[in-house]
Amino acid sequence: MLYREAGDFKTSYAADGQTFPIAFDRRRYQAVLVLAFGVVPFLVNDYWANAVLVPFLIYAIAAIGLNILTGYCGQVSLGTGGFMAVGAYACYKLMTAFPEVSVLLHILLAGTVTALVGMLFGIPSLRIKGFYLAVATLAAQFFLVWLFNKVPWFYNHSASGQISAPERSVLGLAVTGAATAPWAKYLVCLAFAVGLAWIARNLTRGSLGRQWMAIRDMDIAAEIIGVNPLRAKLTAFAISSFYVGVAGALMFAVYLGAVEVGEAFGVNKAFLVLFMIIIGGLGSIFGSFAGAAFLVLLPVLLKNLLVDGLGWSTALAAHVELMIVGALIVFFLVVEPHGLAQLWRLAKEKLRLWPFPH
Amino acid sequence: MTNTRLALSAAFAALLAAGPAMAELVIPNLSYRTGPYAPGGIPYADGFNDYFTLLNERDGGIGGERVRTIECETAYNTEKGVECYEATKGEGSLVYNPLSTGITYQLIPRATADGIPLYTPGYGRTSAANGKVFEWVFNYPANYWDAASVAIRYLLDENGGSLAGKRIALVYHNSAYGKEPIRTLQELATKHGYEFVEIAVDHPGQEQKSQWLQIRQQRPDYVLMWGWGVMNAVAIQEAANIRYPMENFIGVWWSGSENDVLPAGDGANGYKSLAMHGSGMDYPVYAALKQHVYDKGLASGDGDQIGSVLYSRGMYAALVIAEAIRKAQAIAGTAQITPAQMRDGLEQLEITEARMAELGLPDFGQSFAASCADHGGPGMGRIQQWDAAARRWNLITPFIAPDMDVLGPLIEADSMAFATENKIALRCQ
Amino acid sequence: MTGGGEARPAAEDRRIGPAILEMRNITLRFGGVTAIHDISFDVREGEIRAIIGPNGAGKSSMLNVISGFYRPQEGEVWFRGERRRRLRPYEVARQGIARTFQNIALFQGMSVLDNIMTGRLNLMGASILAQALWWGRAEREEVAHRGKVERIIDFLEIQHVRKTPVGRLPYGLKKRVELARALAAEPRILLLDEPMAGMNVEEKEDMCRFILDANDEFGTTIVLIEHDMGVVMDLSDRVVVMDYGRKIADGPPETVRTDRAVIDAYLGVAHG
Amino acid sequence: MPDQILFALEVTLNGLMAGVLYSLVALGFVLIFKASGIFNFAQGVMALFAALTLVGFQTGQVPFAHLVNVLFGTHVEHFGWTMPTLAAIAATMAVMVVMALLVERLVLKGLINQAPIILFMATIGLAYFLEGFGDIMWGADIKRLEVGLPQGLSETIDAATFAWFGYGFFIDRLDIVAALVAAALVVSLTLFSQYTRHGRALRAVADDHQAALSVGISLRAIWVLVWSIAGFVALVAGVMWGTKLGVQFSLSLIALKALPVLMLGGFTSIPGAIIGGLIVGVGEKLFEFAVGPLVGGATENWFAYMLALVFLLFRPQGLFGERIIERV
Repeated sequence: MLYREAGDFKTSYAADGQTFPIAFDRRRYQAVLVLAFGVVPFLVNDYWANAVLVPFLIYAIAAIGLNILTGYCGQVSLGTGGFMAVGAYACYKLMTAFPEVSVLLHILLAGTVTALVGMLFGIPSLRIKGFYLAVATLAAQFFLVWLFNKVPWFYNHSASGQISAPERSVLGLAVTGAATAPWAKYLVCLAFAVGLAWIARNLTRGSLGRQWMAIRDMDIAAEIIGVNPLRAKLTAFAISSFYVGVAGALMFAVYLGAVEVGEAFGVNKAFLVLFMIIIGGLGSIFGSFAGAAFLVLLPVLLKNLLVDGLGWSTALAAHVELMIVGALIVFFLVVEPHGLAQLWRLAKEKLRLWPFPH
Repeated sequence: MTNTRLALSAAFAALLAAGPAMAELVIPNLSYRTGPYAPGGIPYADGFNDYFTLLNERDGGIGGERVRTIECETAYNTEKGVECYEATKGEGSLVYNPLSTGITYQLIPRATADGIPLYTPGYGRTSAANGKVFEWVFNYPANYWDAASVAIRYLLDENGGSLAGKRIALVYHNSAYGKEPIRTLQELATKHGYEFVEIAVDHPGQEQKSQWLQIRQQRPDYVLMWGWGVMNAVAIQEAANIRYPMENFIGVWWSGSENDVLPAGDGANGYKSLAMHGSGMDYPVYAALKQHVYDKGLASGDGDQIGSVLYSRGMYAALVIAEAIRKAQAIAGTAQITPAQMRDGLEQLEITEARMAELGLPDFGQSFAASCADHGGPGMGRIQQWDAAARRWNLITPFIAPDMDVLGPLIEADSMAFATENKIALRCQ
Repeated sequence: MTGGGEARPAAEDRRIGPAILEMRNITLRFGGVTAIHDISFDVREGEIRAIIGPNGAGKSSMLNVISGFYRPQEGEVWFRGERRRRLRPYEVARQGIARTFQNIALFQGMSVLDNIMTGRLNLMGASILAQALWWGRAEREEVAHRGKVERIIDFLEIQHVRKTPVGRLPYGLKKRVELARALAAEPRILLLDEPMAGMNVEEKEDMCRFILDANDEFGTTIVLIEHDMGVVMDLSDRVVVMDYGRKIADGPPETVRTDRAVIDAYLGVAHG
Repeated sequence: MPDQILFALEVTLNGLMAGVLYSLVALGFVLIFKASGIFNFAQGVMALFAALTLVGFQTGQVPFAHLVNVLFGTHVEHFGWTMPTLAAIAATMAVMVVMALLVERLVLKGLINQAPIILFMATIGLAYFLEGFGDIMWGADIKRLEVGLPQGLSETIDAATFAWFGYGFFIDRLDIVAALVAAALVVSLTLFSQYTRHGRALRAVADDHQAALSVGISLRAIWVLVWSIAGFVALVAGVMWGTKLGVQFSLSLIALKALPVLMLGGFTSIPGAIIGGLIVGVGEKLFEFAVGPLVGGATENWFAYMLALVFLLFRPQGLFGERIIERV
């Protein structure tokens, strides 16, 4: 038996409410963490860090953020790109205004600024629901992008409106700028991703998480049994935006190093992150990671398979990729609305019985 | 541990990319054949590829080494650009030409840290022309600020040396790229006394009615355009619609391709744009291309872009790179050069009219010679005009030099700010 | 289950206290339609109060007025001796009025346990930061409330489905979970909207038992809407009868049962 | 009259015209939403796909030429014939009907009774798929669409307004055609839904799915029908916009211009789509005219959304949408 829960009895409610109630799961996650923190940093090279792992971790943070709002609280947002831009520009302004303060603090503060902006744009959710709200969040997307493009203060009056991350270090190690070692980038993003995932898990299993899910599943009933919709929705917008803002700040400062708002944080980013949580699984932290991994790796793998492997033209491969991503979205919504996370659960149920299915 | 690590790395590498092949000159081609800017990316990439194919087929490569171009699709997207860069740099890539100002800004610090040159002709970061600060970046023969200045020089010539009292509008792509010329045009406005009006068009720019009504109402004497993608075609169409005199409408060289004028049909007749090179099929090189590339079925893409403006530009970029490789091989004394040797080649490159004629492109581009401090070239540009009936661009001026009195200090200021911010020690002192 | 025909002893029962909720001259209109027309009645602490009437009589609307979901155009709601301001539904819930719904309104995406835990939201008060870090009050609170909820789970005999997503439960169990969620809030008043609709006899008997036990054991005041006259008469202390938005009778079951207007409304005037 | 007022008037007129073009796209959304409760995000890509197909047929392009060439090492590009415009339009329409059938079979059938927001996300997936599919089928390069529509300044209006005000107004002839086409489209859609059997079935479905099913209307057939009609509307919008912009990727982004129109007009109302379009068109043009120069311009991308957002705060169902009555 590869996976078992029999004999894993709980003697207290605290033990039953923990993150991984099944001992096997717990050990497996511990092993993943040991691997991620202890082994991978010694293996990563530039390509793996810059093209795969760092974007994966950053998108995972953004996906957790959007999942809190959409997967847990049921409010679909297409403003993710705009909120990431808030995080990036807040981070840039803080980095250049207070160079002596640690950049890690700046990233967290950038998240906080984004949380405030997110709350502001969350206010309409009290009146506007469903895809009306989804479309309304596009207002935030387009307005924010325009704002960062138009107001020179945000990009410190640079000639082109590009913002570039200056070099900053933590404990003497560069974490932003060109001189950053790939493993340092990876570790910074990993630490944020793991910490934020843990917090998201705590929030979603507690009283606040239940309020969000109640609003998601039946907002009127939720209000009648005592959920304050204003508080539930605004906390979801705030916390979700915090995550998205941190992801935006990391994307700017650690991953890309230089961004231009319209290109890096356009409406496509909102769709991409939305796709991640649909494919990964709405309302699942693990799903956010799975979806991010899937959509970061898929283009890379397809490119390697079709262009390098089969010798197709890059254009054809890119078009096939669009088709595959689109078809997968439809596939998951039709066949498995709970995404990769659900497939994983099903796989575990199979394993639980294996090799004795009866 | 070391063994495991090596094994794992090898496995990763094998999974993601074919192993580096030896004895080749590797030139990555970061292109975009998808997305909103594909119509511009496709001909450029084709021209770039075809020229190297020509060298391989006709000459057996450069200095006896075959050139391998690795095409990587960026979709004009910075993240994909980073992926492409990281995926190809391990292959021994000699120089990057990403055809995107956004990706260029990304790659400047990375490529500098990795010691791989960037070549961004006519786009990218303008102040990289200052080789004292930007050791690894080259943007000769001309850049955005040059273009702005050349356009104004041309208008000065047209107006007997004075633009005082004239109103000049800039219709620009509301992005880093589109904003590039603004500061230059403002400076020149102070110098020459024209009134400068900025008119922004947001990406992608398929709806510009407001902007052109504004132009119709304010009646600027001249309209300059910094556009890319669908924005160009729409602007030219709208200008034709409002009967704006086309000969007073001048685009930058990225707003001067067939894609931009053809949709407007006859309305586009007389539209002008800057050019940093010639276009069309009237060059001897095309006979060679036909013989060695097209007739062998080796053409890149669909093979239907040959001779177009952006195809010519891609080919021109490839040509400059090829010449720099030759130079680098000569300096290093070996055919199999490294990126650092490539950089030396780029820095000491000299292209003369005689050499251009030898390469089958007489009267195509400007002569220039790079140096340690000068990575930007003379920055000259010509004006070309669209003949809708003949469906061709006609060059109507010789090369015009930019106003270095104005540009010099701007480039100095911007590059020095970058040097201070990034604590770069000046070279070539 | 109490015996078949006889009504429960009413007002003289010591468990029943003074009026806790008073509806005074409530009128509710939707556009041109008047759903509730000038109705007044009260609910006494500890009693089981039923609202009955034919379809479309305005029973559910009345319940919605009590829980603050509908705002009546006229009339006042008095709760615990005070006139209630215009409250949002969640504020009403916070004052101690919990309810179930006619068409089950469970949270489909959550487990039985989590559904019931939502009932206790207003009794929990850990800060967001404490919850985020799962530290201090948040963890203690979660464990303490889980204990309370387990008692309710035992009481309603749904231990075996504790961790099942509610979407997978059969109808009867869903109704029970909904009752559990309402009870978990430890309400002063529990509003039940057709708790036995669509159940078979066995399920109905179970549900009756739970309602009576809840009333006995937790002393919860209950207002229930029901279609089934027999069940209502067995369960309730006093009954309000509505028809076409008007109150046509109010009193103990035995009185209401013989009321002329009630018989007319239920059987149709022609037969009367 | 002072210049500024004349200018504003001209801007307003042009805004109305631009609004009509937005309405054309919005109409497709409304049709599908009414009949199936689906917010079809793919409408913009459908317009692109229709226009690509039309040009492809007109010029005799070989579909999937790239793929075929890669897989079989051939060099096919063109059939070597050109198709007359009307025949090409008919052929394109046939392709759109096939697409409607496939969408029903492969997507909608599996999503019956899902939450509207799930359906919405599915159509985003569909949009991506169709975009890649269209590119593979016809290639991503810019194509010129030529169906003989007039373009450019209308001399008549210019001359007439010049005679009245001393300032000739600019109105694009293509916009006038678009307005006429939009009007014709609305009238014919209204006639269709009022006076034909299918039209009545369509309205029945829009009113009440269950009831329509119980009287023997096949929901699936209706969906195919309505997606086909939306395909036709997409074709019309694609032709109008394609004539203006050339046929290329950016065409699909016009969907983003139609969304605020829908929010204003309500998702269920054809007049709402028209009036919403006009409001958005006039609003954004006037805003850009009056406020744009003060804030640096390029306000049009977000202004319509902000307008719709503020509007929705006061009227969540839009201008003509059905009032939302909440029940428990």
